[in-house]
Amino acid sequence: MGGYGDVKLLNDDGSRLDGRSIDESRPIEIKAGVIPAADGSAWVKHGLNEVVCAVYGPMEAHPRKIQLQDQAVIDVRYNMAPFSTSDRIRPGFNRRSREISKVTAEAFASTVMVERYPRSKIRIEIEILSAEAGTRCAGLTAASVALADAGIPMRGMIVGVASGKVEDTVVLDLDKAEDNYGQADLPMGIMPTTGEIAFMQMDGDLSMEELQQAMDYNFAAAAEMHDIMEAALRARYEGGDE
Amino acid sequence: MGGYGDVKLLNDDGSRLDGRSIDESRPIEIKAGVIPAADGSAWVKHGLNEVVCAVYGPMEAHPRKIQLQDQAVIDVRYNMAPFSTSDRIRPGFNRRSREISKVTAEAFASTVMVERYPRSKIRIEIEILSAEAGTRCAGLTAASVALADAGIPMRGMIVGVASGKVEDTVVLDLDKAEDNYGQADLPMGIMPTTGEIAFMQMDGDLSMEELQQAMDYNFAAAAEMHDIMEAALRARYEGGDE
Amino acid sequence: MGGYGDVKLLNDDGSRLDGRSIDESRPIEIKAGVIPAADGSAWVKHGLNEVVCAVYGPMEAHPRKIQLQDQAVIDVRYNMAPFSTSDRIRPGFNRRSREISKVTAEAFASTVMVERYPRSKIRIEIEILSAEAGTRCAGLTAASVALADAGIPMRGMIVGVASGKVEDTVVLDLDKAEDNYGQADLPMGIMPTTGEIAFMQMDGDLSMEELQQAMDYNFAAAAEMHDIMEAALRARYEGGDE
Amino acid sequence: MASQVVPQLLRQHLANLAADDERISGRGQWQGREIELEVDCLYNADGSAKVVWGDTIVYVGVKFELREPYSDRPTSGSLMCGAELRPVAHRKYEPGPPSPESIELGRVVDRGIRESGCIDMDALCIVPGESAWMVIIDIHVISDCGNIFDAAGLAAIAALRNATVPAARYDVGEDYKLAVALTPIICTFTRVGGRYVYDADEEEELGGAERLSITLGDNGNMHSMQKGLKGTFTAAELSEILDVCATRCGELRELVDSKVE
Amino acid sequence: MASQVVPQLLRQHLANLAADDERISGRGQWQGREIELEVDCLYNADGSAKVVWGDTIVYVGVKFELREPYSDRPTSGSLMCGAELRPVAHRKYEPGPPSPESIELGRVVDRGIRESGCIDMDALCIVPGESAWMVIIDIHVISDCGNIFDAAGLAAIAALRNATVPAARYDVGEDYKLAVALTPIICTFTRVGGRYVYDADEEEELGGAERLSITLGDNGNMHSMQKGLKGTFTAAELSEILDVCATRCGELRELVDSKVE
Amino acid sequence: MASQVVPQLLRQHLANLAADDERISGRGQWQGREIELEVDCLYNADGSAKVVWGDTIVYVGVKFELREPYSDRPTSGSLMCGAELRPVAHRKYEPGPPSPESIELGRVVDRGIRESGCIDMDALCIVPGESAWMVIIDIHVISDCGNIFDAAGLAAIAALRNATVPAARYDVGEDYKLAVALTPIICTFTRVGGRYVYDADEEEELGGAERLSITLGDNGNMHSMQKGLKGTFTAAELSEILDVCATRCGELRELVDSKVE
Repeated sequence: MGGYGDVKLLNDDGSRLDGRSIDESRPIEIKAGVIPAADGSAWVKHGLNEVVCAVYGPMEAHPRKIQLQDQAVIDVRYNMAPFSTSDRIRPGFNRRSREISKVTAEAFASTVMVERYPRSKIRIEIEILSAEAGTRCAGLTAASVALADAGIPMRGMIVGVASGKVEDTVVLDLDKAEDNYGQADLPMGIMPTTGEIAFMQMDGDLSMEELQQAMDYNFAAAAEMHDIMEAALRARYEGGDE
Repeated sequence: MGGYGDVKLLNDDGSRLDGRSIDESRPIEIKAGVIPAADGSAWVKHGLNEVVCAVYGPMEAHPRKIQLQDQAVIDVRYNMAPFSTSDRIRPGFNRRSREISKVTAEAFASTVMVERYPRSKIRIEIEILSAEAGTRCAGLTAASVALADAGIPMRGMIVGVASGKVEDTVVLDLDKAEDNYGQADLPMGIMPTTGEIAFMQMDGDLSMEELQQAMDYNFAAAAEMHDIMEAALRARYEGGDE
Repeated sequence: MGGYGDVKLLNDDGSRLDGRSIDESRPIEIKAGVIPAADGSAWVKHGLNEVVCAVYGPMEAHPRKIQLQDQAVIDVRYNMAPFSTSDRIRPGFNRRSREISKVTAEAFASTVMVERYPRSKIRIEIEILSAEAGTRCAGLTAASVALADAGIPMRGMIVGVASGKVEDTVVLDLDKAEDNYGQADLPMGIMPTTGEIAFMQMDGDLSMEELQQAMDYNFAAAAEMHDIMEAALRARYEGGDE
Repeated sequence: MASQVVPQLLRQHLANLAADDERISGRGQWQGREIELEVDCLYNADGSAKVVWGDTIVYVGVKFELREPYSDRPTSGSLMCGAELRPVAHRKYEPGPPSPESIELGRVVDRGIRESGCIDMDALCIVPGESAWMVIIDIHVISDCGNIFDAAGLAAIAALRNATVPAARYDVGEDYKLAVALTPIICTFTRVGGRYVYDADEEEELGGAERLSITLGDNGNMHSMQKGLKGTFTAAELSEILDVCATRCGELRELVDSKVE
Repeated sequence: MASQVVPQLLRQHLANLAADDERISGRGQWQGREIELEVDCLYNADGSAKVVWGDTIVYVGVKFELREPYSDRPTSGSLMCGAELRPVAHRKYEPGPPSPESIELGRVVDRGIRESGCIDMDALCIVPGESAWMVIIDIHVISDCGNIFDAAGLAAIAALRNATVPAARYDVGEDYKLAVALTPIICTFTRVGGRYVYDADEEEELGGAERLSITLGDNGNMHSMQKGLKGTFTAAELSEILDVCATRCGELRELVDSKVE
Repeated sequence: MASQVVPQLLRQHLANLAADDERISGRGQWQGREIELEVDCLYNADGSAKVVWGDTIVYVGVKFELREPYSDRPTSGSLMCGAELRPVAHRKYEPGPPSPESIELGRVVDRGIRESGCIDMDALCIVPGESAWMVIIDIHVISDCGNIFDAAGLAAIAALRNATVPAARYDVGEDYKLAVALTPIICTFTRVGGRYVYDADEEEELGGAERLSITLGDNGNMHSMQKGLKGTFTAAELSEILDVCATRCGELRELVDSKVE
């Protein structure tokens, strides 16, 4: 969070620079089954973010030392393509990507029925093609749809949503400018079917009341997005690739 | 290929800057059995290039996941010594060396009787001591002699040869200046005993007719060099190290 | 060894800049059993050097290819914390640390009764928290105490000691200034109980006579420090952590 | 293959204890372990702290380097916080490049400090566009017996508040104390035996589930949150934790205050 | 140990089909798959293209950076082309440093573009010896169902021809279209069932042998050739392939022309 | 698991031979193998040497680069010496990052040369604080049949004494011979069959124990010592070795002298 007070992020009428209201998401498009080589896949366009996800498995876990006797290992790679940001990103090791991969894997280990696949591995490959604030959430959403597309049983689909704070106002779904110059960001991975939270990070400055407001926005947005995810899966199995 | 038109590479009488005619190789010297620690080895001096190659194996392939059930793995490392070029090369990872190693390994996988050694590995270690244009070809030649010196059965010896284009003229065996300022380079790995091509790369600009001319030069040069390679192997087994 | 002749390192009365006599060590403090997570551990403060060492094992050696059929593998990591020196050290690969780790491991492979633990591994983790000349010796001393604290049988404890040369005079236990501007350094790992030398490096300029003097200092200092090490181990088992 | 037998038995044991509102250590649900905090304890660091938190031991050293400012913030210094979970700290750690665990630790502590605004980045600038201080916080875990996040976070802010800017070493004036206006504190809660507890120890972590780490600032606002490990939680559970968190953070802030001037 | 059973059965099947002049997909010997080419499809890239080639999908993004020219070519910009075969694209790919396969892909596409002379390197120089544009082509394979060389090569030249030099972002003037004078096209042939076919699919690659990739320029001249994988060929076989190659390259060049202005 | 059977039998055999004051090669206890030294043998190196030491072969190439001096020694050039034990040299070597063995080799040779003072570092400075020569010594072992330390050390000092500073290539004047005032020589002794021998060969190293490497300068003073591998020694054993060492170093110094200028 930059938190630079001198950048104006809300219009005088309380709307946001891009015209959205404070509890309005950027437009979302989702497709399932976009990667023929994969066992399951999804494509998510969320505002200017563009993410694809492939799922492979369950497959035998290699090497054997990573195997778990009573459950599957969830192996996530969140990766930003070199051309996904304004300044090119050098391919390879990256601390931020490693951290997001870790907590994303832990989120799905909590919702995938891993106990059905002892000693095996499920690979979730999240590729960020275009990054404009909110890619970790778009990745969570894409991975849920890709897992469903792969037919892997889950207790529910995790939906990636975020709220934040700009000019002392809690708003839903920060865009790039709001992320750069805002005061807080709260990305969450919510299972709307159970109300559980499987993923949470937060940074910035947020009072307890603001946190409550941000969580309310997130839960409401997650429920809406869950419908879009289901529609994408229905479209995949009923009506072909579109 | 630099392709800088303003560097003169041919004399007025059609000969080359170093006095060679357009279809003449640089001088070549070859010795077999130069590395006592190895199962087979060779040394090639081709113009100012100097290359040694050691062969180890067949040996058990490790780790097991690289083993092939019905054939040997050919493992090639083409490496330039730090002092082999005008500007020192930092040891370690290098994209060019990786690519040459890969296509060289694939060339020898095509000619070594790998099906005789299931689950095993044959290591070919090509070390460039001095590099002045043409080291991948000198490496192919050295590796063939080293494999023969190690007694590893092959369908034939691959001979590394190259032709290129300078001042719109096809010439055999580019030297450093011709490589830097010429218009095309066509390195090949030819088995003169069968007429097969096991290795081919090309870059620059070459018409279909020029390609034909360059290949003709390469086949003729390969046949000549094959004799020198056989002589080196005979010298090794008949008359000691010289 | 810097060997800069223009830095004065001895006072007119023959004493050293910090007041020590030429055959006097810096103050030493040793504690055993300082790391609860470890099987054995020690803390050494030697002058301004501060070192901790943890020992883990004997444990099964992994991966299997590092196992030795008839003895334990001694695995040492000598590591300088990023904040241990005046200029911060970047974490990660470091040629000096690798070399010290190697020769330290070889020293303990000579004194630990490795033949009692075939196929196993003993890990010795030396962490330098503060470095002011002499850390490899402090590490040897700490590792011996940590091994004893872990109950691992040894033919004797290695004591790390060093002498050097400043202003053409052999002195015991160089401090930072003496190390930077002195003429020679002779770190040794001595087993006072047997008189054996298990570790030795030397650099600088030393005549045969000076070497003899430096070794005499080292042997005497090792005997004294051995008593301190034994006292630390007694304190650990008799009187709790102090 | 990683053995799951011990953790399964342990998990059952922890669940039985939790049903009786007990913990394996005898502590209460929200009770932490004994803590020793020492500052100015590393000779070559510009600021330092050592935390002994039960059997967990963490050193933090702060160093300063002069750097050219980032081109998009020419009048600001910068902050870097990294952690090393080296093999010294536990049998389970292996040598090699930074593990995801160590990266997460460093980044969570980093965010709590950075987002609290406790350091005025603009005050670290010497010559705009040319040179500014980079504050480097290195977390060095020496013994991991549980809850390294809180031990590292405590040591980090204490080391910062202990830090002296080494201006003389870099020939840019006289040394002076780093101004640290605030004291962000991190508290970690772990699901053990089905319910959350504060300050899980080694066995509770081994048999436990997800972890929630929260950094609170002096004004009681949140500066970072992080959910880690396998498991989920509800909004109601988070609320309960946040109440406890405020109390624990206050106590730890007092401990820091008592040790640095 | 890598299982060789499936490939052996597959090889036999492919040989039987080849004997009848058939392919597993029903295509003719020199017939390619359906291709969709889209340009300007990546928001943050300075030039971009997406190729859907049968079931193979490749994105290419072009970015520009200002660099000091190499000391031996002070008046020239530079070109870099790399490929990532990441685990997203196929079950067979593993994470880690660039594999020999990805290095070969990047370098073969690089040579075809570089040697065609389609970009005037001297026009990329801003101040001789001080700053010049580096054109960076990143190949990102999303789905590998065969013939990624041709899909990547097509996407790369299309992305280049779509590229805008971001001069404004670097404060060196106004943005302008990158001048790309020529359209080098790569075609790949694979020995399947003993004979060469154009555009091998996933199964044909699995049961096939060596691969020949050829880049032809607008004037029909070769700019790069590469033989990869186990297997050998004869001069006569190369001649036959080159004839087909010219036709296929022409068609693909028309496709690119139809998509960029 | 690494097989220990062969070395055990070998160790017994070596002990039996030692009891009779014999060696497996028939050499005397302090007798070295045949040595061939060639200088100026690598076309692109600025200084070079090849040593054939029995069946061990080592090349050393010296290169120069212009660098900014280190800030704490603004008027000095620098020296770097590294070794590569690549898979070419023996079946036992594997590809990958530098092994501890290769690091030790490079550093031991480096210390012997550096500490002897044979190169005047201040004479390598061109413009104080701006540019100075870095002398880079690359040790390339081609065949390891024992005692690579001595072969590498010999080749390194010979290559240095053969070196020409490439001032013309860097546009800083005319080329000139590097001034190398002294000739430090390294001698290595290995415990074989319970006693020390000079210049162990491949089998003696395989069945032997610790190694002592000593570098002596022209004046007979020690410049570096290194004990490597498993085993211990006594002060008395070191004394005996040092006597032999002085003789061997003198012979090798004469060999170098006979080959350069």
